[in-house]
Amino acid sequence: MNEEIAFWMLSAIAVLGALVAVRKRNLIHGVFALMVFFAGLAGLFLLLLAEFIAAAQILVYIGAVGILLLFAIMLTERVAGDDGRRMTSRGWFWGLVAAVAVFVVLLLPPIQQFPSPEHARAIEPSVKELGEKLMHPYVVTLEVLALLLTAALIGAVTAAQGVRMPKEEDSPE
Amino acid sequence: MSLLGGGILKGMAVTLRNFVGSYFDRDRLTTNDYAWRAGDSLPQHAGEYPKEEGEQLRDTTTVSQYSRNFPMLLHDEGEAMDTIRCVACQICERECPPQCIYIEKSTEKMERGGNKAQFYPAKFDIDVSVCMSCQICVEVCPFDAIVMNSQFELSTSNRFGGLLLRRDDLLKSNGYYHKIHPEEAAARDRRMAEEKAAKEAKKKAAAEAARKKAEEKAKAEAEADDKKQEDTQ
Amino acid sequence: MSPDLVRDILIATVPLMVIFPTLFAFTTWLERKALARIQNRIGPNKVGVPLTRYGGRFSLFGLGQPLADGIKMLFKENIVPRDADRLFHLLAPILALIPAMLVLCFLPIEFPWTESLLPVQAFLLDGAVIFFFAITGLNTLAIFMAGWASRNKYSLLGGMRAIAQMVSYEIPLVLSAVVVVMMVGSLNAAEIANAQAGWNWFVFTPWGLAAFVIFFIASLAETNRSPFDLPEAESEIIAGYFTEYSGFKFALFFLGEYIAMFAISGLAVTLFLGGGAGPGIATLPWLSAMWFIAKIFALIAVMIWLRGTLPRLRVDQLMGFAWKFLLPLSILNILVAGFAHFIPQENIVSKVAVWVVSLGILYMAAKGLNQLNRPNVRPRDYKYAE
Amino acid sequence: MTLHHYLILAAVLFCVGLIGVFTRRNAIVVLFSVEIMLNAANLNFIAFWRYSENPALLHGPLFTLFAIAVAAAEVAVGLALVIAVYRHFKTVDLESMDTLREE
Repeated sequence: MNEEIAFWMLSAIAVLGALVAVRKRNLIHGVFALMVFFAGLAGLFLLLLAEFIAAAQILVYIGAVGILLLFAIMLTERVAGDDGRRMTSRGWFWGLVAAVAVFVVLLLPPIQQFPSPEHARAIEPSVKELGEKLMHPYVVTLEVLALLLTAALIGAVTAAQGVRMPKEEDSPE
Repeated sequence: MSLLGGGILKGMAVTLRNFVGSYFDRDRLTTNDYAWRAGDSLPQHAGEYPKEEGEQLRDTTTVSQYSRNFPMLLHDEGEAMDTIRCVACQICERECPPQCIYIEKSTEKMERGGNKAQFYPAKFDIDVSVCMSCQICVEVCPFDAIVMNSQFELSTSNRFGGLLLRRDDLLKSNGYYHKIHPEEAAARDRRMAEEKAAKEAKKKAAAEAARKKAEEKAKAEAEADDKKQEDTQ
Repeated sequence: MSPDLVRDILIATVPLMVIFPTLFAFTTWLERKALARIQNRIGPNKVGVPLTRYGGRFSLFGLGQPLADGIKMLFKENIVPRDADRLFHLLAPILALIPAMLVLCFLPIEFPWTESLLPVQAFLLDGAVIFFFAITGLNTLAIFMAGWASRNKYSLLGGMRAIAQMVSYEIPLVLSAVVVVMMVGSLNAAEIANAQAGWNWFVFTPWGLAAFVIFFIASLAETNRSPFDLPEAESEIIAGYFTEYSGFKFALFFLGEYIAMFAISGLAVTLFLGGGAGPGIATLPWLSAMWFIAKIFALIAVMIWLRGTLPRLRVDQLMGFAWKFLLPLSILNILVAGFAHFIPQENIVSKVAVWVVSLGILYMAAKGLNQLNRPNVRPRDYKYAE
Repeated sequence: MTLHHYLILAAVLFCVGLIGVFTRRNAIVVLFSVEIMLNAANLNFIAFWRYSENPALLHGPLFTLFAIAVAAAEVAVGLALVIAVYRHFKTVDLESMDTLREE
């Protein structure tokens, strides 16, 4: 009973947050709606007893990705987005149709065919277990991930810094 | 090589010494409590604050660090408006750097103290929230009508008109001036008396001179008349 | 929801929401008083017990001041700038308060009435410490929201400064907590506190001492306390992100800031100062909560003391300090902790040796970093003066 | 709560993200629509793990953890690219970025 109420509330928060994030003209409002979505999802993870993932979700998505998005928006144009320009892309109607089609055609039948276990098994959530798993069978993955993050860091810095154009190229021929 | 973070520790020692010291050594305190609560246990150098609510101070010829010094209007002994010194000449209004003085001249003249009838200020406002206590108005006043006051409790809860002092707020007797700035007031009175005496003497001299001149003129005229008569003869 | 669960949740959370705001009121008074004494002033001493004579003998060192401040805040005009984003302007102070209040649940304070409510104690969550850091990070968003919604350049500057500062200092903060987590082998706050029962506090180990110092410095920056109070530097940007806030909204920001201070000090107490451990708790279990709060107040007192002592940092110094000094040191500290853990410490000689060697390594590293970061500035040549 | 609830919720969220990608023209909005889709997928992983035969293996959380890390890297690089593009075209409008070389 408790779980059901929590599920419906959290999924409503998540879906509404996502919809507002996608449709809002004001980008800052959009990012904050996105964070509401992330928070709702973190709640759902908690409900599924994946508490470390929920913490990571808040830490990474709200604490880091959200802030990064805010900085990117502040660094680019049109923060409030109230300049009357068109918000949607050219083929937005067909995009909408395609998205709904993906939902209906690709996702619904497989879900219905999937054998559904009625009850989840009782588990004892343990962060320690997760950490040991990371160290024993998945240590290579972890290292590769560390490498990936370093590469992403360097790549992001160089990409955002931009290439310094030599002065000669600016002069007209 | 100095200890890393040693500067921070040294600073913390200083503040700790001040913290503890302020409880034991009353002379450390740079501020003092309202006098009527602290009673006789005031720190020594904090004695320039009135001991009782509304009490005025002994000599504050030098500016006290606790008082606020804004101009006031002087009147001589007697009814305030009958003996006001100001004649609404508006010199101070023009000279005031922050332009915090506002004067409206009266329409009819008024005689006071046996002098020649003069105008008087129908309105004389000083916005002490603007005034910067520069004393230029005091310097320029030819009538010794405006001098500096020393006040302690100017604070008000009215943020719109509370700090705009009207003519009647500003009017203070010469006796009050003597009480708060005895030496300065005495010097000013002496100077005024001297000036007055000098003026009288000058007037007398001028009258004498005028009389003499008139006599001479009469004499000259008489002589001229005599000459004329001689010429015609 | 079953009524039992609701009751348990209320018993577990409502005391936190009563006790800490009360302590907040007391702390504002304490801070004003202590700062005043540091500057050789007297501090608030007028407002006393309500309804007694004004300035009378029941002034109790001005303990009524917080109450008077609160009433004043409540009755002040709520001003919203014309161009402000009204919704965000309203939400920001609330969002600033919620995470701060929320993380209080992760502190292992063992109030006597909570013993029967084990299932709803958030600090028994397996990842309590990581949750603490995750939720503390939400504070940045509230600050950005306030700065952006005010439509004021100073507010936005303050908000941006706050984000940059809090994101940077979160890293040394977490890395210094990692040492303790590594040693205990658990992210559970209660387990970390239990591991320090008796006098085995982690601050009494070389790596723990270093981690505690780093953690404390980073927590000062994280809660925007002096000398890291650049986001609200009044001499530079008025009041930073809450320039445009007045009345009760401002009070909420103020409350949120102080609650965050309590929370992060509480975490420092949990990680390094033994949680609720202290003399006398074996006979009187309720003393444990008292000890916990007393330790929090000891840390707060040091924060106030530092605020009265140190001048504010410059922005470049602030960032350089986080990235070029605290971050390498906290990483080195993890290594030192690992070595100290594996060297056997049976007798006093080896213990002393471990202390000397590990602190020596850390001190030399700090000294070296300090030398490296020292700006290359010669004494200035004055052309005209002298 | 059954597995189906979570799967349908994840499908709805994925679809919302897809709508964002297909219909918006601001590069940053497209980027965070992609994030919504990634998160929907993460929800699926966790739900499948919770209702699996042997949750002690922790496959779901581990994979989600890796996915979160990769997503963080992706956002960092993506936003850096958006900023680089903005510097060049002075816009983040995807439909105005229609040249491959400098004009």
